[in-house]
Amino acid sequence: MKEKERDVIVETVSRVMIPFIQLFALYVIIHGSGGPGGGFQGGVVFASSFILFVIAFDILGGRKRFPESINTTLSSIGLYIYAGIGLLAIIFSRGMAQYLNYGFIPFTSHFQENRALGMDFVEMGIGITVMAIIASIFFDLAQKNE
Amino acid sequence: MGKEIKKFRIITICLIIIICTLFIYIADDIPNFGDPNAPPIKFVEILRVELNQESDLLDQNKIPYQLLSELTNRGFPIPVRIEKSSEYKDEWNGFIIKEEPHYEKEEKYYFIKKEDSFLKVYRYAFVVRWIEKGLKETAVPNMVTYGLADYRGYDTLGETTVIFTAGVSVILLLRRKSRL
Amino acid sequence: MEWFLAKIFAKYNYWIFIILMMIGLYGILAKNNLIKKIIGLNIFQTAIFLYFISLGAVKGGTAPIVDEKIIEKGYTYANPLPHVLILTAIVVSVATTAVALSLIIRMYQEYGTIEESEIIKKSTEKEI
Amino acid sequence: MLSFVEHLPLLIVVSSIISSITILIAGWINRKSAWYISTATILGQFISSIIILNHILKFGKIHYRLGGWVPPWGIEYVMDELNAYILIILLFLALLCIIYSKRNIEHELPEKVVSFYTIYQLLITGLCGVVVTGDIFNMYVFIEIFSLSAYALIASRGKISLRASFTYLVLGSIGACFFLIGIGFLYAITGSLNIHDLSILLPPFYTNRVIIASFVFILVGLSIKMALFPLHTWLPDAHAFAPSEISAMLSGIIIEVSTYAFIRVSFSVFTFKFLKILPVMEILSWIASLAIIFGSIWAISQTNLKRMLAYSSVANMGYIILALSLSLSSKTSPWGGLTPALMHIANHALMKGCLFLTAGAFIYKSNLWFINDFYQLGKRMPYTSGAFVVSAISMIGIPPSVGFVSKLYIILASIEAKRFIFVGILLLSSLLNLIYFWRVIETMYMKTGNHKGNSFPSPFPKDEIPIAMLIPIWILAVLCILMGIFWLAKIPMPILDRINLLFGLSQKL
Repeated sequence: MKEKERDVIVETVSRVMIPFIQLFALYVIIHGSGGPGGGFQGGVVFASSFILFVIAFDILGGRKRFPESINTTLSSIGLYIYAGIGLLAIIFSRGMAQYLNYGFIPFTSHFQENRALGMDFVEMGIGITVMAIIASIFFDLAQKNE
Repeated sequence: MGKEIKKFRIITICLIIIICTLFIYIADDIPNFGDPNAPPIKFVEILRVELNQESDLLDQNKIPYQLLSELTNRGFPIPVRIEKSSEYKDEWNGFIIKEEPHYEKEEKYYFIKKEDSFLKVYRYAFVVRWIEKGLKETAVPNMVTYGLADYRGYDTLGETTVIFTAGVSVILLLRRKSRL
Repeated sequence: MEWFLAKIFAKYNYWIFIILMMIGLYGILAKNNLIKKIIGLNIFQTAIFLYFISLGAVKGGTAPIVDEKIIEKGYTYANPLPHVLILTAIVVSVATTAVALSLIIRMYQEYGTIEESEIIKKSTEKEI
Repeated sequence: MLSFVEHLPLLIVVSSIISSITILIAGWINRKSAWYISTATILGQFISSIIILNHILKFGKIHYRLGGWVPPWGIEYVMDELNAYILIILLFLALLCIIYSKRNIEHELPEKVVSFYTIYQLLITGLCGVVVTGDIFNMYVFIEIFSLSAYALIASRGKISLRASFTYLVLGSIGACFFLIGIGFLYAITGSLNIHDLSILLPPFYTNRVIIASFVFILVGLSIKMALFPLHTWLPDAHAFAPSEISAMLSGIIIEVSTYAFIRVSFSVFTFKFLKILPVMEILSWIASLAIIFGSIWAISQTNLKRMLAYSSVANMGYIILALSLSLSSKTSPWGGLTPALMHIANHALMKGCLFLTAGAFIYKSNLWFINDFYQLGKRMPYTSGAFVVSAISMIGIPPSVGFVSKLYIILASIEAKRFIFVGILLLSSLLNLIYFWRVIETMYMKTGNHKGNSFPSPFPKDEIPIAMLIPIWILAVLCILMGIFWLAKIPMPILDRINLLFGLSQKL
């Protein structure tokens, strides 16, 4: 296979950009409750940093940075967090509360604060899953398999 | 092959014309966009009765018997309390009882209004509570976030499952050398 | 004429929704190229999203984030519910697109083409 | 205080989601664990669905408010007799299919076992979610979950099934989008998404054009999903070239759950008063009879067994829709209301499940796809062929099989409605069924070789499929006869009567 042509400008710019994109993605996920933002948006922004990496460098290097095992685990962990937080509400209230009733999870002593915190965790779960799945879909679509 | 595609295109255009006619036919009944009193945003009219002597009970914040029986006939919950919404106009808010631990027992549900010899009863859209009380009830200022993760949190669980399904589907279809 | 114009301009989101939807439907059903079909499907779904979002619009409404100062100035909020629903529907459409693209890639590996008529010709030759 | 049973409808769905994630991670460590986790989950779901039905029959509906929000403000689960009935059929067939799939998938897709079972579990999640939900947008989300997983599962064998799956994907997405437009119109007029809430808000708007249009869109969208006659074009290929257990699930459950969604929307949201205003049922009955005739005729012209069964599914959807369209005619008779339709949903799941699984068994053992190659199968695979004959007999409608009972009830219902032409159509379709199934049975038992002159040396080598595949096939075959006797003895009738009462289609009790 012909060696890939390297472009110094693209590589340098993406080297500088990628950490900031990821930081911004984390900001969007965590800031979801206070302003515009949320799990999906942040997750997709985070995944776009991988896509930028693959475009600037190459796909095998990208796969090495974000290996399949970690990808699979992360995509499951997000859903575990979401479904698990819902179940925690049932467990902590001993069957009193319904599923996803975050208020009954004793993060703090205040019912409404519990709801806010539960939502933050859920958003994080969504963010992790969306990030991992979008990256996984991208790697699978982009990878050539003979 | 070209003939077949042409035939198919003609069928498609016919289909599109049929659907377009349907859309144009219903265009008049589509509520105006941007109207602050439209059913999705404020309230929907559920019934109207003619004004009679009984209607004066409303001024003492009591519900006319006729209204009550009509509402129960239709299967709506019974209003427990009525309150005048503004001092000058003939408008009232009806409240119903709901069971939610840690929250107020009563919730704004009906909107009753005297309008040209009719007594009209409206039902508040459920978004009204989201907008008015969301911050107090969930301690989160972003309405879309608390709508997404709390009031309709279960949809979002389904949505996350959808994208998980897509990811695993792509793995099933495309990934060759994998342990999965 | 005036009546006609009023009718069109009063609900212009609705007309745009119909036009976009029909473009999408034509793309899905009449195009021979599979990628173009998927593009048509995306246009079709986007049209529906636009319709939902315009249901949520309120004249003079601001972004649905609670802020005391905005209320004091006399503004109202846009309806947050369509945003919630459409966020869900967008993710669904992304997921559908991903699965469709992976199917197209597999078909390209199998038959060496993404024109539907050729795929039908080639696949009937060697059934199963 | 909520009792444990009230949490069960939710736990059925959520445990399924959690199990699918667990399969992915556990399968990464050990591939063989995938099947065990999936089977255990579905078994648990099946048992809890029986507990739910028992609870509903004793204490009435279950309302479950997700997140603690009271219905118009949040999402609600409503379990009544109809949900529980469909849920039991669904999980029963899913359980048998997964038992069957252990050996079959190891044979057909040896490298993709883990992702196959993950998506299979997600398919069950979507189906259960559609069935238990009480919120119309939530229904859309879960319809998308099961459709997406069905696309992937159909395509998993590669080659021609890719094209079938792509056609299904495009048409299915259009269907789901039409459903979404219908929801959008309902929401624009009423401002609500809850099914019960919509049903009480809608009556003043019955003549509103937007509401009628929304019903039309939902009807068209769901009839793509349930493969009603002119919109069935995705079905034959998808059913024929999917792995056999998925064909059984597609034919027995997936199109039935779409039918359930249609029943739920038309009878719970719009109610029968609305359906009487429009000539919907009249049109549906004619479409259904066209589906019966054309489905049967196309089935006769097929040479591929699974394709033949797929066209037979089109005809059977015709039966269900015909029974649905006759549901408004009588309120007092035992075959009035939804009884024949719901009966045929269960019966079709049993018969088609059995037939597709046996077709899969022929493919598993000696890669037999075409009916002409089936010579001497009766001696080579006696037990499998026996099960095929039993279920074919019930498809034709010989008493006391399940096919006979549902045909009898539909005929009685059409006599009650004074629509005698449908009686003729049903009898004609029985005849056509006889023709196309007799062809298969004849080749299996009487022919000694095919037209090319190939034949097996005698004595014939006996070559039976593994016992783990044979058990589900025979359970279904035995149930094809047993359930017929149960129906004739009217044992499950109280459930159906209560469903009719629920929708105001019966005056009993």
